[in-house]
Amino acid sequence: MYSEKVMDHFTSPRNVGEIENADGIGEVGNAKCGDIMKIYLKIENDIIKDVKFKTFGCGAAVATSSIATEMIKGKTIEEALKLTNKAVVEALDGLPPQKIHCSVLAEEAVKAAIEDYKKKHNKQ
Amino acid sequence: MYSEKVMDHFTSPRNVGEIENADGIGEVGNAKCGDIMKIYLKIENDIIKDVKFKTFGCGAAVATSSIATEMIKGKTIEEALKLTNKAVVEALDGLPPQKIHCSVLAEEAVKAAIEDYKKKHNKQ
Amino acid sequence: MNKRIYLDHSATTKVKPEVLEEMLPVYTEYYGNPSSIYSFGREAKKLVDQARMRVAKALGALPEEIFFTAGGSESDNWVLKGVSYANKNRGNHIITTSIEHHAVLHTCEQLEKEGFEVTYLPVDNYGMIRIEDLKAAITDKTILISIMYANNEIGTIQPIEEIGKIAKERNIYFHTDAVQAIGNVKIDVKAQNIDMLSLSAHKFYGPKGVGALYIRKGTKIANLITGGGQERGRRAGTENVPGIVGLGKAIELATENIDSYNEKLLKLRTKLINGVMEKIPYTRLNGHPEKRLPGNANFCFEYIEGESLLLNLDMKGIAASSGSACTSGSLDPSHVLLAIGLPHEIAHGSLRLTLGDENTEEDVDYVLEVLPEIVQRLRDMSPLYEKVKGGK
Amino acid sequence: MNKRIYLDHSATTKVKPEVLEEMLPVYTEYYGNPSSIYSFGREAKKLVDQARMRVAKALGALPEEIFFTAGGSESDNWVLKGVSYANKNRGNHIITTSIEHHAVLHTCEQLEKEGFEVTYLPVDNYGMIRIEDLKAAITDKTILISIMYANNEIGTIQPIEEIGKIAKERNIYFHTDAVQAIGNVKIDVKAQNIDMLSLSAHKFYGPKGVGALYIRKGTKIANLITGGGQERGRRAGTENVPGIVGLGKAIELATENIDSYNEKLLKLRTKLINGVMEKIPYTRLNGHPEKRLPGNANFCFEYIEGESLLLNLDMKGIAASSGSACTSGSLDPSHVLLAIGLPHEIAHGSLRLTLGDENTEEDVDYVLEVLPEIVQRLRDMSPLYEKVKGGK
Ligand SMILES: Cc1ncc(COP(=O)(O)O)c(C=O)c1O
Ligand SMILES: Cc1ncc(COP(=O)(O)O)c(C=O)c1O
Repeated sequence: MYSEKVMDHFTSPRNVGEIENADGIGEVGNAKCGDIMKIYLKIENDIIKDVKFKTFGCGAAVATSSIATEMIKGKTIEEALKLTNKAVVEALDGLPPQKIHCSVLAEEAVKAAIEDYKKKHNKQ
Repeated sequence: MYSEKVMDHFTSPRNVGEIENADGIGEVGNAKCGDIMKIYLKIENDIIKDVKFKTFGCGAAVATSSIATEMIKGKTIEEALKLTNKAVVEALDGLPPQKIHCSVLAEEAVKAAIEDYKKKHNKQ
Repeated sequence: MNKRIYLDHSATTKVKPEVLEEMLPVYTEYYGNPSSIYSFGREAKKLVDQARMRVAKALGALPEEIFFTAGGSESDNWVLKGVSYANKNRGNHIITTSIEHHAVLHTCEQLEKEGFEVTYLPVDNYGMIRIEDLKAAITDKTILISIMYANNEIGTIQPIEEIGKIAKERNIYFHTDAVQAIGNVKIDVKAQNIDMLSLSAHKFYGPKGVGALYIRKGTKIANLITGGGQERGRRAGTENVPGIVGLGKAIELATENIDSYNEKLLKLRTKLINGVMEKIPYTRLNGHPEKRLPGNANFCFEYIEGESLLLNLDMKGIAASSGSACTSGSLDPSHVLLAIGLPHEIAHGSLRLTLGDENTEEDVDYVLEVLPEIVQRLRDMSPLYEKVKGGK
Repeated sequence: MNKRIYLDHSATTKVKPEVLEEMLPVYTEYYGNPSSIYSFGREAKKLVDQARMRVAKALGALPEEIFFTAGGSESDNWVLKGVSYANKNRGNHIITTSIEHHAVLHTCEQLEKEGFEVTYLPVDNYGMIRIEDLKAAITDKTILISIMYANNEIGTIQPIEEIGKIAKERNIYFHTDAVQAIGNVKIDVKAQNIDMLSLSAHKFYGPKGVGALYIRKGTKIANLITGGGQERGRRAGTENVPGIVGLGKAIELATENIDSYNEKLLKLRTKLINGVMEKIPYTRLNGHPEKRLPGNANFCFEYIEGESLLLNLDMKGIAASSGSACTSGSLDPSHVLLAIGLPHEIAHGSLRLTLGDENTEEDVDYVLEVLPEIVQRLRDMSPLYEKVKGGK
């Protein structure tokens, strides 16, 4: 069902956890639908210095969160905003059709966290 | 499907053949329906001295003809007229439901042959 | 993977060696078509008839009331469509429950599109229908009551005998989907006034792809699959002789051993449920505390999602199932869990463990060792759990 | 009984050892439910997908166009009802032939009762439809043409490619019941413009109780069995995994070996037909002289009845079949023999011998030794034969 890459990120998710006093936090999805992703960012000079996530959801939800955090870590927020769900799916060597929405959530969670950062720091 | 008794009468039918100058001949059924029975009687003093049959039909048709000839041989025509299809079925240890009509044919063939005898000999 | 602990017996079971043993010569020797009149066609027919007798005996039915099908889904489809179409002139109303298997529910929805009316009885928090609800739902137009014997997810067993009595009094056909019940509860279709009953061999250590429908003599029901004259003109298609033979043997074993099987499973399940409830906080047991299938344990672990749980268990060699939306491929979690009143977010975190023949105490010990860790790990990763930890 | 010569391969076949070999581990090891997400559920799913690929390859179809069923009858029922119900708005007319299998014919009769109109194309003395008849039968309301690939009694093979072309031109769905054709003729559903095709594993050395339906992508067809989401939501019911695996292996073998199989059967059949026609007077060969299934020989022996013949052959160890009324349990002989213009009394005396994998030249020699005696013996007992002997 899942690619090896997905299973790898599911079984050993990178960057799990919270960041205290995070510069930006994004939470998307809802419990009713069975998926919530929450992303914490530590940002210095518009560069993502650290990122953590917490996810309630299926294997794909965990894996997409995990790889998304890897993909934006060390990037500028400009670059991170360019992350697409397609890129996430590709980085995981594909997802089953009914799980594509998880990659969309991951993209949205990153964007929401950056949005939050911008708002808090009057960058908009 | 068939009882041993039926198979015995089918594989070694008794009294197969014709009687030349028979005193009575009965033929019932029709080729269209797949069953024809023809019974030949030799009668002396109203006693059935000899009987033969020819049958076109299924296993049950052959077996019922065979046993019916056995059951009437040596009997008076009075007695032979009392032969019922039920008695034929019982003598064969039963028949499958869709084959009961063969026993009816056997009864009818016997009656037709005796009828023919009576008509020819002005016994009616 | 070294360990492999199968805890999904409600999904399907492994064919018992005794069952396979009876099936094998059918493939290699008695391969004749049962409709043929030559000797080994008749042999095949004899085997089918023997299986029919075994099924009849297991249910308290007559052999001529048993019809073989391709499984539980076909049997359910046959009943619902067959009774509806054949009894249109008497009425167009069907009563069923909101927790039936999809083979019943989706077929009812189909019938609704065709102009039939269906009442889906609600259930209480344990998954039980209320007899008053049933009585109140019956109208002059009711032609069929279809209520499952035991639920496949939460294991709740319905008051079948009471339902049968009501159906009989009101002169309405009563069908029960007993796919999960065979081998677990004692069934007597006459004493319980059951008019039709569906079963599926692979749920009781028989082969997949074969089932049966009991139809009480005199019941008006149209055919679902038309064609050749097999099954006394009621279900066309060359008989699945090896499958039917396997079904016959499996149901014989299942009903013969029902008491010892129940005892064994109950013991294991008590240990499992007590262990889980003790070791894992924020956990609920779904289904009825007593009136449930002996091998069924169904939990909800709050703050986590079922598929993640299953994948983690699988990595530890444990095969289980969940009513989470993710496993079914739909957006909503199990209709059964919602029907017993669970909120969506809780229903997503369900786990069904169904015990069976080959399970041991060690298996349960292993689950009790592994499961709490997994749940904790997933909770630690869950944004919903933060608030709990934080004392909110 | 010492000798056993099986000459009824059109009724059913023995499962090949290679097929059974692939099925067995499915019973004992890969017994998971293909819908389950744990490892051995996924293994089972992989096996089902592999079988699907094999079927697709054998037919020139895509894997996603193959749907597993419980056999040829279910496949036929599915097509006729599914296409009719889903395309009601386009029309209510179906074209089929008078020599279809009952799974098609009886289902058509059912549909007629529901308001559909069915044209049953006549056939010529060889059992061939006439293309002009087909063309003339098509109306604006025609939604489906269902014409069997090869007939199960007389073996006649229809001009499928021509029919496909016409159906395509007129934008009408074309279904063919290929239950008898698989492994005997080369099929390419795309080249032949076939939109739907039924098959049944036990007719080509696979297991009983499993079949498939090919449905061209984009075809509008309603479900026959509703419920769980198996077969991509098109056919509910836990997959008969061992059966499906067996079907997959069997169709692979059947299509790989088609040329050598044909050659072998043709040689034996030529000998059989020539021998019978030479040795037994008042005999007719039914079906087309060339355009027929390679293993099929169908005779009428005048003045005798088929069941008696079968019983006698059975006692000599030969398994055969007949279109006589007696074997079918009905009053009329085979509708196929009547459709090719045989009078009732001749049709009653039919014998079908269908050759297969394990038959040898010796088998044919034995039949040619035994059959003439049996026919003579029955004729001697027949009141119809008297007249012939007497020169009338
Ligand atoms: C031409 C044809 N169609 C359909 C069927 C039905 O197949 P099954 O008996 O496997 O359902 C058969 C064989 O019985 C057949 O010969
Ligand atoms: C209660 C119930 N009914 C019907 C079915 C359908 O049975 P099958 O999948 O064998 O067709 C199942 C199992 O899947 C079930 O649990």
